[in-house]
Amino acid sequence: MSLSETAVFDPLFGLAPWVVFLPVIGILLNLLFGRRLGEKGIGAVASLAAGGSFVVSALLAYGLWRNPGGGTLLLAKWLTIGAFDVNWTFRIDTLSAVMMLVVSGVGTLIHIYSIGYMHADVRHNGDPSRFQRFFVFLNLFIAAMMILVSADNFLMLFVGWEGVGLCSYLLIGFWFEKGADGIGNARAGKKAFIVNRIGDFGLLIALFLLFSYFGTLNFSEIFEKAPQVAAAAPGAVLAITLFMLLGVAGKSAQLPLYVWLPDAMAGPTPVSALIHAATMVTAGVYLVARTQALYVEVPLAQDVVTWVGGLTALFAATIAVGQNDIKRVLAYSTISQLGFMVAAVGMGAAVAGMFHLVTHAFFKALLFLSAGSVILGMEHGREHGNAGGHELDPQDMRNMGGLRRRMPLTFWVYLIGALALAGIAPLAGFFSKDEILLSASQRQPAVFILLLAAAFLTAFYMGRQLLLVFFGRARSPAAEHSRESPSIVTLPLVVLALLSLGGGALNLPGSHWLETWLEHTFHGGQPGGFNWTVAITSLGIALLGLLLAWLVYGRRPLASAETADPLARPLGPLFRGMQRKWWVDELYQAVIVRPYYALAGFLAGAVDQTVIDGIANGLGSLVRGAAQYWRGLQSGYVRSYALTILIGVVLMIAYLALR
Amino acid sequence: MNLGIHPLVLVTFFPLVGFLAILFIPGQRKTAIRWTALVTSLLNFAISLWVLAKFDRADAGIQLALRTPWLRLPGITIDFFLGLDGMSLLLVLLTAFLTPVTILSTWSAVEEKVKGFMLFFLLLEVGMTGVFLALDLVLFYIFWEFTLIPMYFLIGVWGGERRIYAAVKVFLFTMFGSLLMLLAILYIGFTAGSFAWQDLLASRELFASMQLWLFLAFGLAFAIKVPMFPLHTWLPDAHVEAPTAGSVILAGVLLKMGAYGFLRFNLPLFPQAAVQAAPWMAMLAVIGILYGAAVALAQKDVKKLVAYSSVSHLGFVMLGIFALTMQGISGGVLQMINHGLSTGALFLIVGMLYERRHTREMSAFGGIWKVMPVFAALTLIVTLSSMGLPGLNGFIGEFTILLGAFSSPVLNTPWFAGLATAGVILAAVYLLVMFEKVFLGPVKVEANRLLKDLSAREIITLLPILILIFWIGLYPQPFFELINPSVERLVALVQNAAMAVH
Amino acid sequence: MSIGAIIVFGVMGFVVVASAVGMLISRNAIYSAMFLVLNFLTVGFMYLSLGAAFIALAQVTVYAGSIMVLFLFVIMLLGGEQLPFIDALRGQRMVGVLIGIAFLAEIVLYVVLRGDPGGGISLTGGTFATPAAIGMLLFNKYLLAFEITSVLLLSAVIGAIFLTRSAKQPRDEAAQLNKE
Amino acid sequence: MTQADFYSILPIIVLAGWALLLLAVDLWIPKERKSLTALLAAVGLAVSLGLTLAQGGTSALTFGGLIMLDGFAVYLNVIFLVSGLIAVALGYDYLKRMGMERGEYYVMMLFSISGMMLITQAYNLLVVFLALETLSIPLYVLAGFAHPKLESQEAALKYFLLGAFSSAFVLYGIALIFGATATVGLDGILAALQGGTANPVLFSAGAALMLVGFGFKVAAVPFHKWAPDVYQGSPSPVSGFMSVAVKAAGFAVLLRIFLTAFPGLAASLAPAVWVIAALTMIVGNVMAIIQSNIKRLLAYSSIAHAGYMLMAFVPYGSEQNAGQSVAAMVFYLIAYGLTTFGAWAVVVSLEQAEGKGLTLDDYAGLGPKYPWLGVAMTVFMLSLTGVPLTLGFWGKFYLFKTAVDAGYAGLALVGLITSLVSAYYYLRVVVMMFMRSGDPRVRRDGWLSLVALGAALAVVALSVVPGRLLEAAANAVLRLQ
Amino acid sequence: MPMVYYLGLSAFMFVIGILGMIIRRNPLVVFMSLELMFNAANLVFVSFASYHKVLDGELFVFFVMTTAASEVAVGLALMVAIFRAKKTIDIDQMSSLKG
Repeated sequence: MSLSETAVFDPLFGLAPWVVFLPVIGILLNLLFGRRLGEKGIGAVASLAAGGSFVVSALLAYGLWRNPGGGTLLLAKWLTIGAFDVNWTFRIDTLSAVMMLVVSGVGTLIHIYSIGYMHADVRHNGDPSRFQRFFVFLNLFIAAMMILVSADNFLMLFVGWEGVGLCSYLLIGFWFEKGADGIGNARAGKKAFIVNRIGDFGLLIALFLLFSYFGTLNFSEIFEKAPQVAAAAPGAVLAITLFMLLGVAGKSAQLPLYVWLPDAMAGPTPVSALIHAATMVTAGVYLVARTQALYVEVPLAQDVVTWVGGLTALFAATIAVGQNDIKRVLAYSTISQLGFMVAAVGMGAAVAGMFHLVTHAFFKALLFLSAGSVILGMEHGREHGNAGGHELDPQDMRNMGGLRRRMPLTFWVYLIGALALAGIAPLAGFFSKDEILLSASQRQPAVFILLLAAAFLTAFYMGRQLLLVFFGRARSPAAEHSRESPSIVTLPLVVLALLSLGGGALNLPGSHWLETWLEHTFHGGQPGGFNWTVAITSLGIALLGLLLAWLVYGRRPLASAETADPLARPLGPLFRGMQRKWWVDELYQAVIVRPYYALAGFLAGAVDQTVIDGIANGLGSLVRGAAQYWRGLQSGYVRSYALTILIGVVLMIAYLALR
Repeated sequence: MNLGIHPLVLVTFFPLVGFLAILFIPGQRKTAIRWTALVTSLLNFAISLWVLAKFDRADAGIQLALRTPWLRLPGITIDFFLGLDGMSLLLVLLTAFLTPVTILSTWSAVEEKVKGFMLFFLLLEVGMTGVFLALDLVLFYIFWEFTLIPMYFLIGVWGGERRIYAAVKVFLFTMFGSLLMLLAILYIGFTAGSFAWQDLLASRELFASMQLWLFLAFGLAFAIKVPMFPLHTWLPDAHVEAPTAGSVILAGVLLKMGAYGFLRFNLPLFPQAAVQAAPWMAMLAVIGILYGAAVALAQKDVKKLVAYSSVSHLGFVMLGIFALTMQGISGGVLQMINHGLSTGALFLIVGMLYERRHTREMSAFGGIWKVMPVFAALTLIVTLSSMGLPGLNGFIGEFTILLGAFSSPVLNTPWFAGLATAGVILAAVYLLVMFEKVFLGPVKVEANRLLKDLSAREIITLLPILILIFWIGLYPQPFFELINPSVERLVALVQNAAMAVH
Repeated sequence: MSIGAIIVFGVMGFVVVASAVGMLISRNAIYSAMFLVLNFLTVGFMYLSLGAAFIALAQVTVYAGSIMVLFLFVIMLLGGEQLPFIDALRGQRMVGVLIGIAFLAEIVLYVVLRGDPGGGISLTGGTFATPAAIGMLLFNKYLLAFEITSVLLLSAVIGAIFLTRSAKQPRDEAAQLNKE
Repeated sequence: MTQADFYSILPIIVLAGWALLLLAVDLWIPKERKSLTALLAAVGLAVSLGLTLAQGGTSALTFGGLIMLDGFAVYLNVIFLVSGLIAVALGYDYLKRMGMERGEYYVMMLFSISGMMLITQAYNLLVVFLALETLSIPLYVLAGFAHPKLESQEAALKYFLLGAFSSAFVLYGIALIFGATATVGLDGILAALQGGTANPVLFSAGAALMLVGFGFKVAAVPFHKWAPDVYQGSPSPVSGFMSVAVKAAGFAVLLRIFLTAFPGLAASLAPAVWVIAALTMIVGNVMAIIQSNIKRLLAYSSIAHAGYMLMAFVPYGSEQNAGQSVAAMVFYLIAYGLTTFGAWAVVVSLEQAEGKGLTLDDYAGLGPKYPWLGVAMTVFMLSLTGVPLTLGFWGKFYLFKTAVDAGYAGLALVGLITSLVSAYYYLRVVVMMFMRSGDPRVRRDGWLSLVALGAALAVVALSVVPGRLLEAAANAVLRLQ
Repeated sequence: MPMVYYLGLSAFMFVIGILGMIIRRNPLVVFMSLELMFNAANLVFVSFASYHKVLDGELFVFFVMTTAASEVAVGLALMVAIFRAKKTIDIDQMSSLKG
C-alpha cells in the first residue's frame, strides 16, 4: 500500500503512460487523417491503438509478476498551490493492472467487432461519415478509462472518471437525431451525463474532505494515514466514504442513481457492451476496491455500501424481468450485477468483487455484442423482409423468436453468456458470484438473502430472454429474414465466449490465483473460501430460475408480437411495476426535474426580470417621477419663481433664528 | 528608467499607435483598417510576451514598477504609477491575447462603421491594460472609468435591437459603483496622504477604523463589475445587445476587472474587513453560482444563457477569492483566465451562429452538428471547458477554488463549497440543454440545412483559445507558477489580519 | 426723545406703510404710482428728519421726481391697463401673503428685536451729513464708484435705446407670432 | 488716483473704454460688415487679456481699499475675458444667421465683462453692488437681444424682474451688514467682526440675504428657477456666456466676500449652504433628465454644476480648508467653463432660425454625419458627467476631495449619486448623436468649429497634464486674504 | 428715536415690496414694488448712517438711486418693447418658457 514497498522499479513500468498515449495517438491519427484512411484504415488504427494498449498492459502485468510490489511513475507536475500538490502520476500495481487488462482486452475485442458492426450501422442510419467519429470516441474512451484506472491520486482518477462519462455522453447520443421525437438519444446522453454529475458531486466533496483531513490526494499517503485519521475524526472518514459512495452510485448505476443506464442503451451496441457493461460502469466498483483502506475503517459505510449493492441487485433484477427490449434486459441485468459487485466490495470482499467484475466484463460484453449481432440480423431482415415494416423495432424481443436457426453461432455464444450470467457451473459467472454470496452469507445474512433472490431472478430473466429470442417461431418478417453476422463481428464473440467459459479459472477455489495476485494491493483482506452449501444453493436457485422461465415461456412460446406477456396476468400490478420500471423515472421527473425547471423559470422571470431588475429600473422611474412632479413647479410664471426665492429666504432666516 | 521604452508603458499605450494610424485611414478602406487593428493588437500581444520574459517568477512583489509624480494637489500627489505582479501579468496577457482574437472575429461580423469600431476597440485595450497595471488609486480609477466609454459605444452603436437601453444600463450600473469607490479613494487619500498602492499597504492602519465602509465602497464597484448577485442584471442585457466582439471582451476581460479589484485593493488594503465580510461575500457568490445556473436554464436566447452562465462562473471566482486561502485565490485567478477563454469562445461561437442565421433563439436551431460538424466539435470542447470537465481548463479553476473554499479557515464551514459544488451539476444541466437544443436532434428548420461550416478564418479565431483550453487543463503548472508567489504574499497578509479578528 | 418726535415718526411711518399698501392693492397702475410717489416723499421727509438732507433732496428729485415721472409716462404710453381679476396661479396670492407675513415676522422678531443694536438716533446732529462732507467722500474715497456709475448709466441708456429702437421694425416672424 | 490705482484696474478701464469706442465706431460700420465690430471687440478683449496676464503675480489693495488686485482676481479675470472672446466667436455667425447683427451685442458684452472683473476685484460692498448692477444690466439687454422674438423678450423680462428682486435682497443684506459693522469695506467688516463690535444678528441676517442674492446669480436652488427659462429664451451665445461667466462672477464675489470678510460666519452658515448645495445638485440633475430641449438641458446641468461648486464652498471657513476650497472651485470653473462653452458651441452650430434644431431629436445622427462635432460633443458630455480623461473629471475629483477632506463625505455622496443621475441625461445626448439615425443640419462656421474642437481638445489634453492648471488654481487662492 | 423703529418700518416696506412682486401681474406695479424694496434698504442705510454717524451709508443710498435709475431705464424699455410685440403687459402671459 505504501510507496516504500516499491523496492524495485521494474523497467517495464516505464511504459505505463503508453496505455494512455497509444489511444491518444489513435485519436489524433484518425482525426487528422481519418478521411484519407477510409473505414478499414480507421478501424485498423483504432483497434491497433487499443490493442497496443493491451500489449502495454500485458507487459506491465508481466513486470508486476516480476516485481509484484508495483510502482509509481511521475509523468509531469500538474498542480502545486501552497500545500496542495498533485501530479500526473501513474500507479502500477496488481489492481490497476487487472483493470487495464480488462479494459484494453475487452476494449480491443469490441473495437474489432465495431469495425463490422458500425460498417452496417452507419449505413442503416444513413450517415457513413460518422464511422470515423465513432472510433475517435471509442479511443478517447480507452484513454480516459486508462487514466482512471492507472491514476495514482484522486484528482487524476477524477479526470478519467469524468472523461469516461463524457465518452458515454457522446456515444449514447451518437445518433443524436434519432430516438423518441428525434431527440431521444441526445436526451439519454444528457441524462447520463447529468446523473453522473450528481454522482461526481459526491466524489468531489469526498475529494475536498480528503484534502482537508489528509492534506493530500495521493493514494498511498491517504491509505497510509487512514487509520490515524479515522481514529482522530471518524466522522470525517465516514463522510468521505459515503460521499464517495454517491459517486460510485452514479458511475456504477446503483440506487438511486441507476436511472441513466437503461436509457444509455440508445448508444450503438458496441458502446453498450464496452462502456455500459464491461468497463466504465465498473469504475465505481474499482473505486471502492481501490479505497478499501478507507472503507475498512468505518464499518457503517461498509454496511451502507453493501446494502446499496444488495438492494440494487434485487431491484434491477425485478425490472429486468418485465422488459421487452433485448438490450434493456441486459442493461438492468448489468445494474443488478453491478449491485453484486458493489455489495461485495462493500463487505470488504474486494477480491470477490474484482473477480466478478472481470468475469462480468467477459460475459456481459459477450451478451451485448451477441445482442448486437441479433440486432444487426434483425435490421438486415427488416430491410430484406417483404413486409415493409420500417417502424418495426429490431430490438424488441417480442418481434424475434426462432433466431436459433437463422443465427446459430450467435445463439451458441449467447447461450454461453446467458448461462454464465445465470451462474451455472462451471462457467465464469458461477465462481465469481459464488464468492460474493459466500462472503455475504458470512457477513451480512440479510444481504445474502437479497442477493440470492437477485440471482434467482437473473436466471429467470436470462432464461426468458433466451426463450423469447432464439426459441419458438419467428414473430415478425424481420426475424424470418434475419441472417448471421459477418465474421469480423462473430470472431470477437467467440473469443469472449471462450473467456466466459473459462474465466472462472482466474480464481478457482483452491488456486485463488487472482486473490494472490491482488493481495499485493489489498493487504489484510480475508481470504476467500469455498463453501459447498452456498455453492449448491446458488446453483440450485439458478437452475430453478431457468426452469421457471422454461415453464412460463418455453412450454408455450409466444404466438405473436402482440400477445401479452404470460406473466402479466398472474402477477398483475406487480408485473406492471416491473414493466414500468417501478415508475422511478416518473418520480424523478415529478420531484426533481420539473420543479427545477419551474424554479428556473420563476427565477428568470419573476425574480430576475421583475424584482431585481425591477428595483434598478424602479429607481430610475422614481427619479423620473420626481422630475415630472417638479416640472409642474417650474410653471413659467415669474411670480411663482419669486415666491420660491422668498420661501428659500424664509427658511434660511428661520434656520438662523432657530439655530 | 526612460519613460519612452518602459515595457509597461509600451504594453499599455501601444494600441494608441494603431489608433492614430487608423485615424488617418479613410473609412471606406475597411480591409486596411482591419489589418491595422489586427497587426497592432498582435504586436501588443508580442509586447506583453516581452513583459512576461522580463518578469521574475520568483519575486512575489511588484515588478517593473514605474512611478513618476503626475499631479500635485494640496497635501497629496497623484502618481503615474504602473507595476505588476503575477496576477496582473496574467490578466494583461489575457487582454493582449483576446484582443487580436476578437478583432479577427469581427472580420465579417462588423461591416458598418468599421473605422469607429476599431478605434474604440483599441482604446478599450488601452483602458483594460491600464486597469491591470495601475497602482495608484486615482490612476486606477481613471483607467477603470475610461474603459466604460469605448464599451458604451461598442454596445450602443454596433449592438442589437435594444442596444441603447443596454449601453446606458452598463454605463449607469458601473458608474454607480465606481462613484462610491471614488469617494472611498478620496477618503483614503485624505487619511493616508497618498494614493499609491504600496504606500497605502504600509500605512493601512491610518484608515483601519473605517475599513469596513471602505471595503464596502470598493466592493460595490467591483461587485457590480464582476457581477455578483444581485447586482448582475446589467450583464445579460449588455451581452445580448453587444456585438460579438464586445461580448467577448466584456466577458473575457472587463468582468475580470472587478475580481481583480478585489484582489488588488480590497483584500490587501482592508484585510480585517475582508475577513469579516468573507462569509457574506461567499454567500453571495454561492447564490450567484446557483442562481445564475438556474436562470441560465430558463433562457431561450443562447447569448443570454451564456451571459447568465457568466454570473455563475464569476460566482466561483468570487468564492475562491473570499475563501482567502492559497488554493481559493490562485484558483480564482486562474478561473478568471479560464472564464475569459471559455466564455469568450462561447460568445465567439454564438456570434458565428448569429452571423449565419441572424437569430439567437435556440428554438431556431437544432441538429446543427449534422450540418456543421467542425463547428459542433469545437463548440463541444468549449462547452465542456465551460462546464468544468476535467482535463480542460475550467475544471482546474473550479476544483482549486472549491478545494480552497472547502477547507477555508475564514469561511470555517464546508457549506459554501458544498453548495457551490452543486453548481457543477447545474452547469452541466444548462450547458447540455443548450448544446442539445442547438446541435443535437434532427434539423428542423429548413434554413439550417444550408449552413456553411466554419471558414479557415473562423477556425483560426477559435484555435488559439482551444489550445489554451487544453494547455491549462492538462498542464496548468506554468500559470500557477506565475500566480502563486503573489497570492502567497496576499494570503499571508490576510491570514495575519484574520488572526487579529478572531 | 420727545413725544413730538414720536408722533411725527408715527405719522410718517403710518403714511409710509399705508401708501405702500395702497400701491400694492390699487388695481389701477396710475393709483399705484401715485401711492408710491407719496411713499417716496414721506421717506424723503424721514431722511430729512434723520439729518440726511442731501439724500432727502435726492430722494425727492430723483426718485419721486424723475423716476416716478418716467413710470407715469410709460403707464400712459401702455394705457394703464387693468388686468382681469382672474389669477392664473391659484393660491399664489394666499401663499404669497402668508409667506410674506412669515417673513415679516421673522424680520421683526429676529432681525429687528433680537438684533436691536440698542440706543437710538439723536435727530439733532445737523452738521454731520453736510453736502460738503458728502461731496468730499464722494470725490475722494468713492471716486471710482462714481465713475462706475457713469459706465452703468451709459450701458443702461444704450440698452434702453437698443430695446426700444429696433422694435420699430418688427420682423416678419414676430408679426407672425403675434397673429397666432 | 495714483499710478498703482490705475494699474490695478487698467484692464477694466481699457475694456470699458474700448466698449465706448466700439459703440462710436460701430455707428460707422455698415450693417453688412458687422464682422469688423466683432473683430474689434475681440481685439479689445485680447488687449485687456494681455494686460490682465501682465498683472499676474502682483498683489495690491488700491483706491483706498475699494479694489483688490491679487492672483484670484487675475485668474478669474482671465476666465471672464476668455469667456468674452468665446462669446464673441459664438455670436459672430449666430447673429448673422438669426438676422440680428447688431454691434450692441459686443458693446454690452464688454460692459458686462467689465462689471464682472470689477466685482471680482471689489473690496468694498458699495463697489460690489455697483459692479453687480454693471454686469447685470447689460445681460438683461443681451437676454432680450433677439427681440422682438417673444421667447427672448420673455427671458429678458424674467431675468430682469428676478434679477432686480435678488439685487434688492443683496442690497438689504448690505444695509444690515452696514448696520452691524458701520462700514461697507471688507477690511473694516473683518476688523469689526474680529474686534467684536459687530452686531451678530444683523450681521448674520445680512450675510444670509447676500447669500440669497449671489445664490441667484449662480442659480442655486431654490433661487434657480429663472435659469432654465432664461437660458432657453436667450440667444444661445448669450446663454453660454451666462452659464459660464455669470456663474463664475457669482462664485467669485461669493468667495471674495465670504472668505475675506465673513470667515467667522462659516460655522453657522455651513449647514444652510450644505442643504443648498445638496438641493442644487439634486434638483438640477433630476430636472435635466426629462428635458428635451438642449438649451434647457444645459441650463439644468449648469444649475447642477453650481451645486457641485457650492459643495466645495461649504467648508470655506476652516483655516486649512479655505485654500483648497477656493482652488477646487476656481479649477472647476475652468474645467466647467471650457466644457460648457464647447457644448454651447455645438448647440449654436445646430441651431437654426426660429428656434429649430434645439431639441434632442435634432441631434440624431450627428455622430456619423459630422464625426468631429459628434466626438467633441461627446467629450463635453463626458466631461460634464465627470468621466476620466476629461477635465471635468479632475474638476469633480478636486471638489469631492475638498468636501471629503473637510469631513463632508455625506455631501460628497449626494454629489456622486447625482452625478450618476446626470450620466443618464448626458448620455442621452450621446445616444442621440451616435446611436440613432437622423439627418441633422449643421452650420459650418470656422469660429464655431474652432471653439468646439479647441475646447474638446483642451478638455482632453489638459486632463492628461492638468498640473499647470492646478498650480494656477492653487496660486489663485493664496493671495485672497 | 430708537433704531428699531426704523428697522421695523423698513421691514414693513420691504415685505410689502416683496408681496407686490409675488401678487401683482402688472409688471409696472411689480417694478414699483421693487423700487419700494430698494427704498426699504435705503431707509436702513440712512438710519444706520445717522446711528453710527458714518457717512458711507448715505453715500450708498446715493449710488443706489443711480443704479435704480439705470434699472428703470432698461426695465421700462423692455416693457415697452414687449407691449409693442404682444399688446399686453400681463406678466402671467409671459410664461411660455417652462418645465
